[in-house]
Amino acid sequence: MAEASGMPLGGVIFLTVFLAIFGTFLIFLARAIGGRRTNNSAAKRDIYECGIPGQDKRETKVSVKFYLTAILFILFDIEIIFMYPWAITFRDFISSGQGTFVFASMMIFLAIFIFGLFWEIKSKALEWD
Amino acid sequence: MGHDSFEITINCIKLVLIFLMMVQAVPILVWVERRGSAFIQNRFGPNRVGPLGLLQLLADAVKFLTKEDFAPDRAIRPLFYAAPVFALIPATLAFAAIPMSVPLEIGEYVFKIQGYDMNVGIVFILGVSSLAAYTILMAGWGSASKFSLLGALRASAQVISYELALGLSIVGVILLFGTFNLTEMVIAQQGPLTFRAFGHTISSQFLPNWGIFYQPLAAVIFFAATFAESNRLPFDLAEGEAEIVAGFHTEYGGFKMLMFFIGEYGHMMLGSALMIIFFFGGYGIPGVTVADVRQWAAGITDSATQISVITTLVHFLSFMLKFVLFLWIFIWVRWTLPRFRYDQLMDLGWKTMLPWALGNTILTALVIYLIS
Amino acid sequence: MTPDVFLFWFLALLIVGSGLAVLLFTNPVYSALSLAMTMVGVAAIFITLNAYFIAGVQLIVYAGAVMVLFVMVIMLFDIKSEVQAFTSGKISGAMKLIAVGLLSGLIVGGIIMGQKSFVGELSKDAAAQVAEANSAKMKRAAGADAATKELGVALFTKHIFGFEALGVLLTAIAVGTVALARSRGGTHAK
Amino acid sequence: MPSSSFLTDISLNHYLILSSVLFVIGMAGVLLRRNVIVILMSLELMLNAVNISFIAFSKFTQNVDGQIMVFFVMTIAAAEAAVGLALAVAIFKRFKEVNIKFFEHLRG
Amino acid sequence: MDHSVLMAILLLSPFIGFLINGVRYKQPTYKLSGGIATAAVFISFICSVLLFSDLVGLPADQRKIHVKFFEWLSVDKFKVDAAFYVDQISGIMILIITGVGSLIHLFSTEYMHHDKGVTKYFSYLNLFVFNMLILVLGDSLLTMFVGWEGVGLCSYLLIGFWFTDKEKAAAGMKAFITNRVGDAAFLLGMFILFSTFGTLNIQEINSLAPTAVETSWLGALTLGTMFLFVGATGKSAQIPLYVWLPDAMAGPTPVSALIHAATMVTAGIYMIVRLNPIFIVAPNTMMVIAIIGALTALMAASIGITQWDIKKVLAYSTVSQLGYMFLAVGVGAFGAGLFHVMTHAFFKALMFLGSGSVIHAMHEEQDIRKMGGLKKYMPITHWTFFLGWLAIIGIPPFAGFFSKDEILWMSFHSPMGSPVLWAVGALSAGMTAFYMTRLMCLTFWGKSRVPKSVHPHESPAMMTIPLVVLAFLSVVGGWIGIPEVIGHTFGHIPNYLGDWLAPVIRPIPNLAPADHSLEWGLMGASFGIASISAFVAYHFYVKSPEIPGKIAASIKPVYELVFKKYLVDELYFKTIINPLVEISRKIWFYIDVNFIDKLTYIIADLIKGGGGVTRSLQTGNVQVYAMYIAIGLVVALSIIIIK
Repeated sequence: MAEASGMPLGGVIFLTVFLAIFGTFLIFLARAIGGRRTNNSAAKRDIYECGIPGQDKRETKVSVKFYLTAILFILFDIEIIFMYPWAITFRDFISSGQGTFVFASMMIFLAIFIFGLFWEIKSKALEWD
Repeated sequence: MGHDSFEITINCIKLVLIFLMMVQAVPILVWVERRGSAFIQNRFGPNRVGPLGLLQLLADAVKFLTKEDFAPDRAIRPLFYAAPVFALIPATLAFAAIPMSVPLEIGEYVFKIQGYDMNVGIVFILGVSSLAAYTILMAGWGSASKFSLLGALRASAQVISYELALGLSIVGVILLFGTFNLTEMVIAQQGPLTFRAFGHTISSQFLPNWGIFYQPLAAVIFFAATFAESNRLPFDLAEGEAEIVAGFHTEYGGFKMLMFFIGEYGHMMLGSALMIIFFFGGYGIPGVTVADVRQWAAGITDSATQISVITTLVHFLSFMLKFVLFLWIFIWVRWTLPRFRYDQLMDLGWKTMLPWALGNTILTALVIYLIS
Repeated sequence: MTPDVFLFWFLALLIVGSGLAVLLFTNPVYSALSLAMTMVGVAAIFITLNAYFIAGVQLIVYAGAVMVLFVMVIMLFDIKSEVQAFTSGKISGAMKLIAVGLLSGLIVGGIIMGQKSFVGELSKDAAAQVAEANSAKMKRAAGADAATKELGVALFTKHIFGFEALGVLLTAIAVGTVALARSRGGTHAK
Repeated sequence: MPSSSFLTDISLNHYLILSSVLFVIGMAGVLLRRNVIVILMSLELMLNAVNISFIAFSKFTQNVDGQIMVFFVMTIAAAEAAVGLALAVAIFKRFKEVNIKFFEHLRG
Repeated sequence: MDHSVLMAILLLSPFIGFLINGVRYKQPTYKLSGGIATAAVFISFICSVLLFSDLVGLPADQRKIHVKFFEWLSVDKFKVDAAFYVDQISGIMILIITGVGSLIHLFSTEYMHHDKGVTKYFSYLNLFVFNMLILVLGDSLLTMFVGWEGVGLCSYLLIGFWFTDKEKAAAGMKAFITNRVGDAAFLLGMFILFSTFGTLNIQEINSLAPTAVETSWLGALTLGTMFLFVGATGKSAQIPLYVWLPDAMAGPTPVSALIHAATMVTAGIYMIVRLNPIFIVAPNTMMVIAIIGALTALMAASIGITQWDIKKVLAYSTVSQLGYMFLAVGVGAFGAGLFHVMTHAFFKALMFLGSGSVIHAMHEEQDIRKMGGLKKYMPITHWTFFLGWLAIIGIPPFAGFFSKDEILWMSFHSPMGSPVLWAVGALSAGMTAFYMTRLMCLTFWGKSRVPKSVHPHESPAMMTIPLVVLAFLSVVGGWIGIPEVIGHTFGHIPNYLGDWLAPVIRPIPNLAPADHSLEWGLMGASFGIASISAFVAYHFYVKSPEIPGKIAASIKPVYELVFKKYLVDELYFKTIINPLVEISRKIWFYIDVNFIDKLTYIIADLIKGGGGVTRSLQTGNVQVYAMYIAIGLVVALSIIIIK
């Protein structure tokens, strides 16, 4: 394995581990310093609500839109990711004379992308109310 | 991680330093935010503790530390406690990949003024910062409160929606520079503004060669999307007080809350730093190249090490100046614009910014294709 | 022990550990979070294999999008931890376990002992390959993202058809999932 | 076999074994778990395992095709997850059930 | 412009048209849809002309424009590119497809205007053109096969376009299934060629083709070409797979003109011409092709005499003319075959469109017994049809004469031909003249038998313009291939087509020098046969219309046989379909009901007795199925490792 590969990755892992330990340490520190108060009533330990008994999340109805948005996000995100290698090589392709072909193929891809996007907009999949 | 133990140690220290810098910036930013908002709204703000209220920072820290550590009974404890710890990670990891100055050369060692040089800089940063959604979801789910859950779902839906526009606006930037590497982008932006088209070269004497002049639309979209990514006003629907109390950190208090704050401000700093690197020349100084600075430094001292130190310091200063300016813009916008409604937010992201970013990409590609 | 070797073992342990956690946690939320951790570990493994761009894509697509979707769905529909997370049939369960065990043994054994196979051939002179790889990398060290560019060139010349086809596929799925998510149950109402 | 060189010389085999172990874990998940969503997650695990070996081969043979294949696999996997989850959610919304055993009733 | 760009536009323009119309398939806007579709094909036509003119500009031995878009498949040594090339053969074909195609699109715009599915119709039509272009231009057999299947699909969709009518839907199905048989053979031929040459690239196959003649019946080349020819009989409606074409007339008339007369059905001939170097060295295949072609020509022509449906007559005429083309390629006259493809495209498209115009005027009436005397109502249609008639029966100097005569001459003169083949060809030429004249007389001339309720009228300009253009082409189309003997007599007019095709067509081995007086004689004979039968037909159907009935009555059994199309459909039902159904039913009854069912009852009882142990294997449980996969994997892996 090459040195070059280890170096940034090692840094990332070091930083991650450091942050995890540091964060945990902070949590424990705050616990130790903050301590516990004597008032330990059930009302205090309940989840937040404005005066009435706290409602658990289980009774909450959530719009299905959130999950639909997530699905659409995945699909469009991948299409965008596909543009990255294209964007980085586009100039190389132009200088090697294949610019027209690569440009055209990406435009076809984008046309499909735009079609999908406008279909979603038209079908009101992205309407929030 | 390096060639020998000395370098490894220095690199580790560097990483910790970057993190501490971020952590230290947070109280300062909080103070600036409070004073700034007071200034904008014609109030006083915190001015009792210390000169200009500067010691308020310390007082706040002490107050956070001494708060009771509290978790609701119904909370799912592992998630509830892990969420704030995880909140630190994505922003810090991403921020550590930002080049903040020219590399420092001491003897045979070369130290980059950045945590690590990922050669696919942008992709790495996008990837890491997309992990921030977990923090939000963990906090929202772990709190077992409906406000938290709603806030978390809102926030994550918002973050991922704007990630599309963000990612797409960067495509134009990548097309422009032809690289993923942030340092190379900064280097490409040195010197005077130069347009090359059809074999002609048009050069401007007083404008720097910054990305903003090539990609103004991408800059606007990118900047707006970073606001949404860091859940700042006008896009802070995740914690719209009137609707869902405080969003996913409704149940959090004390130091855990502060850690969320660090994460949030970390995103803000990351946004500002990326903005500078993509569109405002990074650590470069307008009108002067790195070589110019090095020459100037050589006029002051003979030692190669000192020259390098001076050059690095000057550029670091330039970076910090721009950085602070953008952080101020973040704060300024927060206290100037009202909050969006949720459907407006989603409409803006999906139906306005995404198509415009797409158009920008096509236009950029077309122009590059036509002029070369 | 060089840092690279340390990294590999660290990541391998992380991946296998969190992979097992996916399997063993009875609460789907923890399963999903462990899977996200596995994905991040796999991304790191990709970096040790010099596939930087793919690692980034792994982070963005898998860890940042697909797993977020999973977590979101689990949270949105409040899918609780199960009383009986594993299949109950004694015989079929045993058969499944045996199949899994045998398969793992066979694959690992096959890899280690497969001297004649392609894998064996490849791993025998792996050292030479690595040397060659390193020399090749030295050559293209000029540009920081030469490897990514190589990927881009291959994607847009050799694999252009797959690329366009995937574009169509993604759009089709975007349309299809919206239709699915909208459906209010089938025609056979119960 | 397991020797000091096994621990210190990371070769293609190491990556392949890692990949196969992960693959088998994923398969065990598919075979043994009951929750449809966990099964889908296990499928993702298997795909990831395969990706590791693709990338490992790509590196050890110096051929970028493996990486492109992984790119494609990721795309397909994401698409599969989207559709799979949409189906699971559609069924869940209708019958409040995610147990794979229940899905038997959906035939015919 | 760059060739790759031209090629891309040429191919993609109809495809984009298909997408646009396909997306808005419910709109009833016939002008817009037709406009889009016609424009799409017309753009292709312009590209074809540009490519063709570039081709002309190249030196004769390098006339080839090859464009590779991307690598499609690559499995070890098996490599297929998405690459296309224009050479002398495909150059002519793309001109025909896009030129005649755009005329037919134009015609359809008016013809289909009151149909609700008009947009869908045009999207299919554009898809057809796209697939046809792929078929014609593809540089490997596999690419060609993609187009081959694509046109089959479009043909199916368009034949069954009015699928609410059960009969029409069935006709589409019949065409599809009959074509499947041919396609299977095509695939087999492809496999054999691949295992022989190790490539599917047409140019490589052609350059690898041996020069030595293969005399064995079971040689790889003979078998491969034979299978390819069977594939061609499916697509090009030859014995024994011709039965679908007459039924295919269920589709809209312009479709019949485009797909079932001008372009798709000639794909088989085109394929053989393109692969001529390997066909020419397989004389056994060539012999079979020639015989099948001649027989088809004769048989279809005789059926054509008895039909009363205007489109059916034209359909059998098409089958017969296709038989001619196969006769031509079978005797090695590939150029003549291609020439006839071209002229036939002109006059047959013209006649189909003319019949469409008539049908349109007659309010969907197709029976020629209810027509007659339409000449005065529809002058333009009549005159253009008249020119087409002259072309098809082979009156000089109309297009059909030259191509048909060259085929007849070659079938006599070529070492692979024989006087018998010539005689059969000439006889069917006479029949062609007879039934075409009959059609002419019954439709346009003589007394009007039009029902009172119908008021025929000339069609609008959008329909007549294509007719006029095609009529013009039917007149002059033959002049590019004037045979040497005539050209020699009338002051050295060169045979443009022959010279043009010379570099890509392998010459017939051992071809004797032509005997001019003999050629003149045969030409005269065939012309004489044609004009006599035309005259006879005119006499029968205009002067004394009672004679045909008498003749038919006097040879009733034969007439009935011919009228019922030699009972081929019935024969197929009797010998293939019914026995199959019967056998399946028997199998079902004896094996399934009496044996397997009983057995399963026993097994079921056993299972019940044995408890839930084995029952768990038979649930619809996905995981159990996954387990089977895993066990299969285990077994497969152990086999590999043990080995």
